[in-house]
Amino acid sequence: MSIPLYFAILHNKTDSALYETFLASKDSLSAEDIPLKDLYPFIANSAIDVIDNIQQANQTNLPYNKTHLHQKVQDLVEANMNSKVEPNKTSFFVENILVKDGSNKSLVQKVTNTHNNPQNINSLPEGSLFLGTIDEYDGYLVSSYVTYNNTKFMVISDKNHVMNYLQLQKFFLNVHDLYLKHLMNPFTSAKGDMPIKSLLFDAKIKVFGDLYLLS
Amino acid sequence: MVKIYSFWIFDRHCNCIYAVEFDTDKKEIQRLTTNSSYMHEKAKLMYGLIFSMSKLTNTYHQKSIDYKETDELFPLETNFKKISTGSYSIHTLKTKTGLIFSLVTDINDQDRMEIELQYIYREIYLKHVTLNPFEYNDYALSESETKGEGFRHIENSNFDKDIYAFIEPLL
Amino acid sequence: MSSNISSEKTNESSTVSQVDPDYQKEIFLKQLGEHVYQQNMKKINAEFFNVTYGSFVRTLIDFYDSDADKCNEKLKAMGESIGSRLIDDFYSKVTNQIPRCSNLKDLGNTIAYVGFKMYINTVPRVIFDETNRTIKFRFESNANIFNKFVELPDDIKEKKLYYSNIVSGIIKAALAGIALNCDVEFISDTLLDDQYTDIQISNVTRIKDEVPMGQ
Amino acid sequence: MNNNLFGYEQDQGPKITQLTELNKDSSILNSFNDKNNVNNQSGTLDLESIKNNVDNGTKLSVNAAKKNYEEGHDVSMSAYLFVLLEFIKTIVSDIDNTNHSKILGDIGHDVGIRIYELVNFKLLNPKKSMSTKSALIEKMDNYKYIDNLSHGSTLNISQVPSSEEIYSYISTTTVELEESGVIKNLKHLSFITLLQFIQDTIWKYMFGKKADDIQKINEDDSSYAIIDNDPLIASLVLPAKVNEFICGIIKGVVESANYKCESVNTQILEDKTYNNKSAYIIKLQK
Repeated sequence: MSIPLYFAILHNKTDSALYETFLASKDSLSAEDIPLKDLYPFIANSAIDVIDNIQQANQTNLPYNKTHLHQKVQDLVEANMNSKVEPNKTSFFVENILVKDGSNKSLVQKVTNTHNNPQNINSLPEGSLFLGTIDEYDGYLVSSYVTYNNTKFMVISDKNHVMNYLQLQKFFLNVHDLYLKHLMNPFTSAKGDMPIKSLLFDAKIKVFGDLYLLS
Repeated sequence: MVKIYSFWIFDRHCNCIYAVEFDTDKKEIQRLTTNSSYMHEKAKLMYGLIFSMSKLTNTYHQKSIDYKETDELFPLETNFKKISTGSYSIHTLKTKTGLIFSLVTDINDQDRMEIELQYIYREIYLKHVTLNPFEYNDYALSESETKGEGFRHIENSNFDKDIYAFIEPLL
Repeated sequence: MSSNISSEKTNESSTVSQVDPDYQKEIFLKQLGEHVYQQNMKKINAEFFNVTYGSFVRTLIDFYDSDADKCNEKLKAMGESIGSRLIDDFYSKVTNQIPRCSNLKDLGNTIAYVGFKMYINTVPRVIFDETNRTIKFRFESNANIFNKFVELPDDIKEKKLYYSNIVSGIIKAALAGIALNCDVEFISDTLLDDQYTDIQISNVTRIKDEVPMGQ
Repeated sequence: MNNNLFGYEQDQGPKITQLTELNKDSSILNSFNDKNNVNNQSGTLDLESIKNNVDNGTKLSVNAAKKNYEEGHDVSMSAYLFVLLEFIKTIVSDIDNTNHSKILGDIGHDVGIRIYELVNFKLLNPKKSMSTKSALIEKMDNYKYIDNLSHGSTLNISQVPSSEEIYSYISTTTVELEESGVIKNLKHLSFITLLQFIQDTIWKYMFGKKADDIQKINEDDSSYAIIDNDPLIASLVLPAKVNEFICGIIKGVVESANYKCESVNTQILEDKTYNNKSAYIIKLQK
């Protein structure tokens, strides 16, 4: 019984969730018994800083501070979930996250642990929308995509879910197309941080998920 | 060269909304303003003449072609382009929206001042009055100001500037 | 009636001599509309127009705190202030090639083939109802460029806001400019889940030319 | 713990949007068959047209702006001006005649946010989405979605619509990715590239011609100016008001490109040849 993927769209300024859903294939678990079901939003939010740092790293090439992320997730966990999850289980693959090597050229390295994802994108162009797998938390991989106005799309998948990057990019691209139509609607409020309530939007995301990620 | 004596604009409420008279030898200009009663009188006379002439031309026009009663929504009508008397001639252009532009010039065999009037309508009037949302488009604001009783005029300095700039070389 | 522009075109269609004059006039109007649009009108991006109009309408709706009737009236009033100016702009751009309208059908065709084409580059279908003398302009679903990205929120949809009601005001005032008094209103709108967007002109009457006092 | 750090209240966790059970909800039926629903329009993003407009890169003079847009993708300038000037007049006289500049700026901001995302996405040039109406879509028009799942009890919130028709209908309206698989149109990493993007692509998208110049105003590179010799829509009656609207657009674009912008204001420059030459000065927050 595979664990369904968690997909979220997070607003650019307030980081509040515009849209969240689980993408499940036929044989996956049903909603109640997804382990750590209510931890997903926290993982998504904690990965936001990784994305911001990746973006800033390209522009102002600050040395990326790994411990900062580790500390942050720990605070999250202590603040709300102290009973369910042991914080020290967080393991961060160094090569997972942007590394600044000796020479000042910032090396954008996104090699994820090879055995799990056969197709690894070793160097994405700077400023690319698709950020690949940017974070790993206790067996869950966070892959992400950023639109031009910094709205973040995130997919949290289980470790043993084989992620094909080309399909993932197609999924994100179609979601970007849908999000654009939502944004272009004049009745979407200027701040644009109200959750997306359109049922058709929801149906289409699920079909794209099934089409690209699960098959 | 043609000599221009005066330039008039009438709207479809028979009001004169703009008039200017050129004294060619003294090169000084008199413009229709609210208090210049002399110009008001002249405007009434001018409109009376244009109105009766166009009614006359309509009757003759209807005689010329066997005018069968067409759809009463779209009556067949035409308008005169030029009347000349011994010493001067009046050129007019009536737009479909009922605006009448007319120039009073000295007697000349040059054919109608159609192009000049079209230019004034299409370039100057359109730019400064029609497309300017802060300018009236209908100068009769109430019922009492229609049928020739109106008193409002185009008070737009750019409009004056362009009209003089256009007519100055023709003086 | 034929002028230099379409002289060569009319001889082609004159070979099809048995075509009734009405249809021939329609072809001429169609060509005239396209010709005037290509030659005499400066162009701007349709989506830019659409987005600008959308943002302004939303501000209007916020100002009237989504009272649909007030918005409909306000849009119509603004349309009327535009229409009375637009008719002058129309005749100055069309110069003297426009054939004379001899009946209501001609009027409908002129507005559709020349008026709409010149200004918003779309040609609606004209439905002329002989008995009760009404003209209806029918826009297919995405032909009406105003509602390209628009999806009305539910509360406004129930209150029947006609999003592009400014057009009805424009037509009404433009016809008043050429001494034709009429009622123009939206019969249906695709944004309100109808099949087509229909604008109807009804009970057209002639405005008597004014006669100076004492005549 | 203030909540803006995480964007949500600490104790409740992030607001979870209510997850819809796709099959149970009957109102999905009409929105599915409703061809006018904005999400259904497959061909709305006409990716081709603006793409080759932007690519042909010919130096356009003002009156050459006529030829820039293709059939169906442009409207007449006077229609735009009529609507714009009328709305400005309504805002100035009816809605709020004290801070109407702020309102115009906000509306421009609204437009700027949308334009920045739209133009960039068009330049992302994924293969053109399926816009030709295929037989299948025709069939969809009169397809009545038979709701035979309503009796199913399992609360499987992420069950994909099982009916084959809807599934294939949606899968035909997807946006295809270039074979190369790497996304080409990248984000703007430095403010200069963004400025060039505004001068070139955004201006061409809006006015059919490039802006004439960009200048850095002071050394600590915190304020720049975009110079337009003959701004297309400001040249008529109300250059100041229309420029306020354009400033709003620029502010919207700069802010949605994730740069903090203090203010964008405009200045009409005296010039012998151009009487409406205006500079749009962008001040970034330090």
